[in-house]
Order: sequence, then C-alpha cells, then structure tokens
Amino acid sequence: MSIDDQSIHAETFILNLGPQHPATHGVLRIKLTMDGEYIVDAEPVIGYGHRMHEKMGENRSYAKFLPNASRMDYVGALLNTHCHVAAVERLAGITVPERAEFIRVITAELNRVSSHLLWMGAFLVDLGAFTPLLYTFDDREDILDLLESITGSRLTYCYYRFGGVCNDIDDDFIAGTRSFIERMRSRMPMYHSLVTENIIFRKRCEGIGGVPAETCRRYGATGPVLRGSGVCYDVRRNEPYSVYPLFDFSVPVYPEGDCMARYRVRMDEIVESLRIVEQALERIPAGPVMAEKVPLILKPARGECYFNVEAARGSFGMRIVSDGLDAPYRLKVRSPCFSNFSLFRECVRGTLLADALAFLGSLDLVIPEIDR
Amino acid sequence: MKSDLRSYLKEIIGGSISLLTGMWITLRQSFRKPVTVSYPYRTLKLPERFRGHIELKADEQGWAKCVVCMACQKACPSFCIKVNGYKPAGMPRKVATIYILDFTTCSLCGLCVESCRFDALMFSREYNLASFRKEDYVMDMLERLRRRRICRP
Amino acid sequence: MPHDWLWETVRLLLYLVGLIGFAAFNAAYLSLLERKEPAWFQLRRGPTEAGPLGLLQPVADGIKLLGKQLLVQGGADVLLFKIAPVAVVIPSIMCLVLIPFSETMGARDISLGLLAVYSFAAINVLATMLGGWASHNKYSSIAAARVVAQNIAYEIPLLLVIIALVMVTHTFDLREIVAQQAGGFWNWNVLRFGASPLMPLAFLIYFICMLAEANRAPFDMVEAESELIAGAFTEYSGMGFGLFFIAEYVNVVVGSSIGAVLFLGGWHCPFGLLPGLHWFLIKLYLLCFAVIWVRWTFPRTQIYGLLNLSWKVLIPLALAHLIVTAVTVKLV
Amino acid sequence: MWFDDLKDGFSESVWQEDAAPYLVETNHAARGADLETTVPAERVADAARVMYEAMFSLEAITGMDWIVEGRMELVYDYVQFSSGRRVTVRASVPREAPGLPTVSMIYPGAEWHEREARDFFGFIFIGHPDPTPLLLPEDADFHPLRKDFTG
Repeated sequence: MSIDDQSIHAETFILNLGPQHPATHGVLRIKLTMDGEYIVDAEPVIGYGHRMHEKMGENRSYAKFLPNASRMDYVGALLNTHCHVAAVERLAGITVPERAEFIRVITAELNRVSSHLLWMGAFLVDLGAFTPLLYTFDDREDILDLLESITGSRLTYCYYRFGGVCNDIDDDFIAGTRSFIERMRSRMPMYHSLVTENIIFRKRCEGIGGVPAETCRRYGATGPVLRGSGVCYDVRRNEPYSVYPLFDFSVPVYPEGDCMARYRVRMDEIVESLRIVEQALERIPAGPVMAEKVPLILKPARGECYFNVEAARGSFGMRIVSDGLDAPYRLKVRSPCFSNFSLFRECVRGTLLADALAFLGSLDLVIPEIDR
Repeated sequence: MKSDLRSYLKEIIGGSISLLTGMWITLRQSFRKPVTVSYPYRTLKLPERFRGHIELKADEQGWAKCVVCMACQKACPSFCIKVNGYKPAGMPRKVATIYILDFTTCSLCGLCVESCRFDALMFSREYNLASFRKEDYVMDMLERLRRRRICRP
Repeated sequence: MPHDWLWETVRLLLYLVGLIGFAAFNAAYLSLLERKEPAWFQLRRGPTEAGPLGLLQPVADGIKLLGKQLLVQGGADVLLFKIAPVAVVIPSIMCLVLIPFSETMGARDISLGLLAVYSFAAINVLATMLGGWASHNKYSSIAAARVVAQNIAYEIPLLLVIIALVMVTHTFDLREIVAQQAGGFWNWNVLRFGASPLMPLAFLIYFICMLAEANRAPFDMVEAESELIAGAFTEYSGMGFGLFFIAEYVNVVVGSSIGAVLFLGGWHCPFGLLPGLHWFLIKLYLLCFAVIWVRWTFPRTQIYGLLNLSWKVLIPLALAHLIVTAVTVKLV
Repeated sequence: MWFDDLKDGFSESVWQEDAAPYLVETNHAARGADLETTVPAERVADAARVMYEAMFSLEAITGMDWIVEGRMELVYDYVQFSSGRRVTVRASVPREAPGLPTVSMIYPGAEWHEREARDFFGFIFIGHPDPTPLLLPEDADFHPLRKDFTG
C-alpha cells in the first residue's frame, strides 16, 4: 500500500480496505477510491472465503450436507440449518412432529438473539467502543451454554434432522431458557442507557448509512436492513413456516433507513425473539421429536422446491432440485448478506471513511456467508 | 433562533447526561465479580451431550463393541473414518482391526455416532487437543481404546 | 558562585534521570492500568500471569517490544521515520520538567511555565504527523492529516480556558498558581466561583481538550483502529511503536498533572491539612483513571463530529467562560 | 386475480401472445413459489422489467446445468415484500451458447448474482457492466457447477 508519486498529485487515491482489516470481520476486501477522507467509489472484492458449498451439496447425500449448512453463517447456524432441513422436508414430503417444530423455533430464536448480540458487540467495536462487546458476550455465553447443553456444540450446531431434531430438550433447558429470558430482559435497559442513548453513538449512527426502501428492493436486501428502511417484510410473518403462525410477535420496522434504524430493529428483534421463545416454552406439546419412517438414505422424488427462512441477517433461501437420487441435483444457497452487501457500493459513495465503516458494520455481514 | 439555541443547549446537556450515565454503568459493573474463568486452573463443566471427537465403546469383556457395519464410515460427510475388520472363528460378530479417525478433517457433526446402531461409538470428553504435528490427529481409535486398558488385543 | 552552579547542575541531572524514570514507570504501569481497568469494567480479570496479579506484565511487554526488529517499509522516508518516535517522546518528557510536584519538588520553575508546556505539547503533534507521513502508508497519511486538524481544533478551546484562568491568577507560573489554591478544596480553581461561575465547566472543557490533545479515546482519531488499523503508527514495530506508546501515556500524565495543578490545587490537601507530593499524585492518578475510564466506556467520535464538537460547542463555551471571567475580573 | 397485472405485462412485452399456458399457479407450500413461468432467454430482461414495475424484488438467480438435455437454465426468484408472494421466472439457453441479456440494468442487485452464475456455469450476460469473476479467482477459466466439471 504505497503512495506512488502519481497518486499524490492526483485528485483521488486508491485505498485497499482489507482483506485483512480490523473492521471487515473476515476476509473481505473493499477497493476504495478516496478523495481525502471521502469515498468516491467502493468496489467490494469478495470470494476470499469461498468454499463452493453448492458443489459440495451436489456431491454428497442430503444428510451429509447438514454440517455444511451450519458453516455458511456460523453466527446463526441453526437458522441456516432450519432452511436446509425444511427445504428437504418440503421436497421429500416429510411431516415434522409438532414438538420438534417447537424445539426448532425455540433454538432458532435463541440463536437469532445470540447472533444479534454478537452483531451489537462487533458493531460497537467498529465504532470504537469495546466494553459493550464484553457485556453482549456475557449474555451470549448464556445462550451458547443452553444450546450446548442440548446440541453438544457451541457454534456450528448440527442439531436439526430431516423430520425433526436429534435430541429432545429437557427440563433443565426449559428452566435455563426461562431464566435467560428474565436476565436478557433485565439487561436491555442497561444496553439502552449505555449504548442507545449515548450521544456519541447517536451522532455516529443517526443519518449515517442511509438506505432507501427502493434501494433495498432493487438490490434484494432483506432482514434488518430492509426493516430498518421501513419495509415490513419478515419471512416468518409474510410466508409463515414452521409453527411461527402460532405465536404472537411483532415485526419491528423503523423508517429512517440509517444505521440507527437497523440497530433499533435488531434490538427490538431480540425482545420479540424472547417473546416467541417464552410462548413456545409455554405451549410446547409432548410427543416425539422425530418423524417416523424417515428413510436412512433420503431419496426425494424428482422435483424442485424453494424454501426460505428469516435468518438473523435476512431471507436465507435454498433451492433444491432432486433427480430422484440420494444427492441433490442442484442445491442453490441464497444468502442474505450477499444481497445486503451488494448495495454497499451504491450507498457508500460520497460518505466519509468512518461513516462507511459504521455502515459496513450496521449491515451485519458474515463474510463466509457471502462467499459460501 | 431562540428554539435553535434551546435545542443546541438541550443537546449539549442531554448528551453530557448520556455520557455520565454510560460512565456510571461501567463503573457499577466494575464492582461485580468477573465472569471469566481462569482457564488452565479452573475449567467449566462439560455438558452431558458435549460433542468431542469420537471414541469406541467397549463391551463387558473389553472388546470394542464395533461390529464393522461401516455405517459410520458411510455417514461421515468428511470421509474421515476408516474401518476395517474380520469375523474371527467363534465370534458371533465381526471385530474391528482398523478404526482410524482423521481428526484434521472431522467437522464434529456427530452423524457417525447417530448412525451407529450398535451403541459402539461415543463422544470423547477431551477438548485440550493441541499439537504441532498434523499426524497427531490421525487417531487410531483401537489404540486409544487399548490405552484405556479395556480392550484385549 | 561556582558551588551553587555545580549543585544546580547535579540537581538538574538528578531530576532529569528521575523524570525519565517517572515517565517510563508511568508509561509502563498506566499501560497495565489500561488493561486492568477495562477488565474490571468488563467483568474480566486482565493480565494475571506475569508476576503477582500480573504486575510484571509491563516488563514482559517492554522486553517483547525491545526484542522486535524496527522494520522500515520500502519507500518510507527513513530519516523522518526514525526521528518521529524520538521527537514525539522528548517534548512529552520536557513538559514534565516544568511541573511542580510539591512545594519543594520540581525540576525547574520558570515564570512562563504554562506557556512552555503548551509550546512543547505542540511539537508532539508535529512529530506524530511526521511519523504518519514518513510511513509511506495511506492509512498513516490519513491519520497524519487528521492529527493536525484535530489538534488545531482542540488547542483553541484549551488555550481559551487557560487564558481565562491566567486572567484570574495573574500569572503563568505553575508554582504560583498552585500556591494561590492553598487551604482546602473550596479554594481550588475548579470551584473559584468568585472569578467565574463557569469554572467547573472550564475544567470539563479542559479535560475534554486534554483527551483530544493526548489523542485518547473517544478522540483517538490518529489511531482509530477500526478505521485506520493503527493510524499513524501502523508501520512502526518494536520500540518505534513503543516510544509512541510511551509518549501517549506521558502525555496523559502531563495533561493530568497540568489539570491537577491548574484546577485541583496541585499538591494541596482538599481539607487544608498537610500538603504534599502524595496529594498531587492522588489527583494525578485519579485523572488518569478517569481518562482510561472514558476510553473504555464510549465509542469513538467521527472526525467531523469531533471537529464540530470543538468549533460548535467547546469554543463557544470557552469564549463564554472567557467573557464571564473577564467581566468578573474587571468588576470585582 | 392478483397476477392479472403480471399476466398483462408478460403478454405485452414478454410473450406477445396468449399468456395462459405459460403462467402457472403453483402451491406456495409445496414449491416455495406462487407463480412459475418460463420465458424465452432473450426476454429475461423484459420479464424483469415487468416484475420491477409490479413492485417485486429479485431475490436470487440460480443457474442449473441440464447436461443430458444439452441446455442450461436460469431461475429468477422474485419476491414481493408487501405480500410475500413469489414468482419464479425460468429461461433456458443451449449449453454451447449460454448467452442471454443481463437484468442488472433493472435490478442492480442482479449484477452479483449474474457474476456468480457466470463464475459457476459460464453463462454470458450480454451487457453486463463488470466481467470479472466474483467468487472465483480472477484467472479462473473453469465453471465448477457444470456437471461435466471434474476436480
């Protein structure tokens, strides 16, 4: 990264942000054309973490793709796995027992909370505040402990199976989750007075990184980015799947479209997710957690289907084409960050470097999910 | 103009209050006990279902319970299990002679344990795995079982 | 008299060694405090392994830094690149020379001490800018530009506050300023309402400007690790970085000392009892604690937000304070 | 029907004839889409314009390689945020000459999806603003998701 004589005299210069940079949370490179501290153009260069999950999907049986699904967006692993198992179930016509669906909703929502907490901490680190990160990790640790007690691992859970989940939840988990909900609710005011109302934080977020709703539509951005731009679209609400229609929850929408709106959407989603978990814990039926007669080697009939779920970062979709064999003919992964990030270039033009990084942080990118 | 001045002052005062609140919060937190655990001296309890790498189970006689049905090898998405065995005379089942886990490619998904119909596999509770050599992670499960002084050769 | 002259030289040399030791000690142990204090805030433990309670951690850090090679990036201006860390640390230590630690301690008293301190502090900025510019790195260059903008912006309210204070005290002599504040905390300049009712505000402005002048978070635009990696210090390794590091903490110490001297009564006891060095050190480290406390609580400001804060909030307030002080001084 | 507008739009600018046989209503719960349609490859941009005007958003572009039939297929998934309705638009191109117009002028978000499809399958998007590979290395001249790709 050297300044050659020519670029000193030129109006603009190229700044390579990444692939190793503290603010990119992974191997992401953005080629910035800068005019002083203003960004003239930002060209994202992605693919450093590309692992060709789609080809892997074609090369192995449906069940063997389960661990892969949790390794795309490793922060919200269960939500991705939910998409995968539900897509295969839709394709193979498997009905899932209700208890399993409840367990899926509980664990997936806990995972969403943990993902949002991680995001919040990481976003504040982007803004230069380190302490909230440790507080959110303290809370997140509780979720990880809970999920570890039923899934056996802390990050890349491989918990859902076609037709249900592999382990039933126990009373300890239910009690632990209840106490976690209490704890998390009592922590929210602390976060709001430490972070949300902080004048420096507000100055760095309000009116920064504006994304109009129309831009979201043109780029296919979903999730908190879209809801932070005032569009009330949530897959759980608009295209209900699993047992989400049974629960009473609201979809937080903020119309401003700036970093603050996205922040508020996520903070409200934590509360809403806790509500969903609470209701699910109360109404969880007894019964099996695995559908009967799910063949060991799944061979769905010829056909094709698309399934998408509301992952922590937006609409996570999978299109699976079966040709009747034990491995999918085509497995397409539609990752939300891919679309959410593609609008970065357009929206970041003309902003300051520091604001661009706040904006980048507020998009909540998980780079391996973009690269897949 | 007057309202401008008022909002200006309001922002300064409100902002200062928000900053002081933040400082008060961090100060209050500093009187709480640390939540971290000094790792090598103290460790956390592993949950029942902790998924480590796999380990063979032994039957009452100390033989590995594995019957070389190859289900785990087939179920493994990362192709990291290699099993082989033969059927000795006088035994009702096959006996494993080779059971190797290539832990370098294992993704700890647990599908092998789930696929085992003979209750011959379990998760290890070991997580302090560190080495400078890759070869240390090509684990001979039978050897490990033997070292636990259960398996008869 | 030759005898006095000799004694004076020895005394100054002793003080110089002592002050360099004081600076090094403070840099080392403030860096430990910088790791322990956030650990308290963040429910962690901080360093515990090196020595009892991690007290030898700075020694380990120092050895590590000394053991590292000072790399010079190709294309860098080698001379400037190597001078900058030295040039940044010397003025900081020079400032310490002028600080009256107690009634009897203090290397040198000059009648324009306050002015001299801020003259030295300005060199600091230049040196940081030089280091950033000489690094031949775009991030460092951006940081170099930022540090100048920031320091110019914050020196104005800082000096306005100090001018107001000088109008009250009628002197630039630091020792004299402390002497005026004897006899209890109600005599301290921070509560000298007789001179201006805005004195506590002036202290606050001073504190904010001091943070900005020392490039401490939330005003650490120069380092801004989530934007500029390590800003002006990106290309520095080993003791090159170590000297910047020392300079940062010495600057905090100098800023806090001046704060204690100007507003908090220097070596005087808050209750008018036995004055002494310990009171000065208590005030100094309380201020240092606050500096670190602020850093680990707030997000970083944005460069334009920072300039806005200076030009739109601090300078008007400092001017208001100056006018109020001028009026009261004239009337009373 | 809610898709009357769509049908009109498609009839006018995409098929230029009767739409009925092409616009198939599907079961959302079984297929993940409410409508499916197949358009000629050279008309995908017109289809995208119809979808854009009907307030749909482009969610994904999926490439598929039907090697036995000697064709490659692109599947455009559209979603309407206000209702959650999904429309799938399909287009096929011959495997030897996989060229079709880009939709990135209408949906800038498609730019990356198309680059991805070109990386993986070797589709040629006519009029695409950026011809460099997105996920694969800059010098990649292979298309890993083609069924005849080995290693």
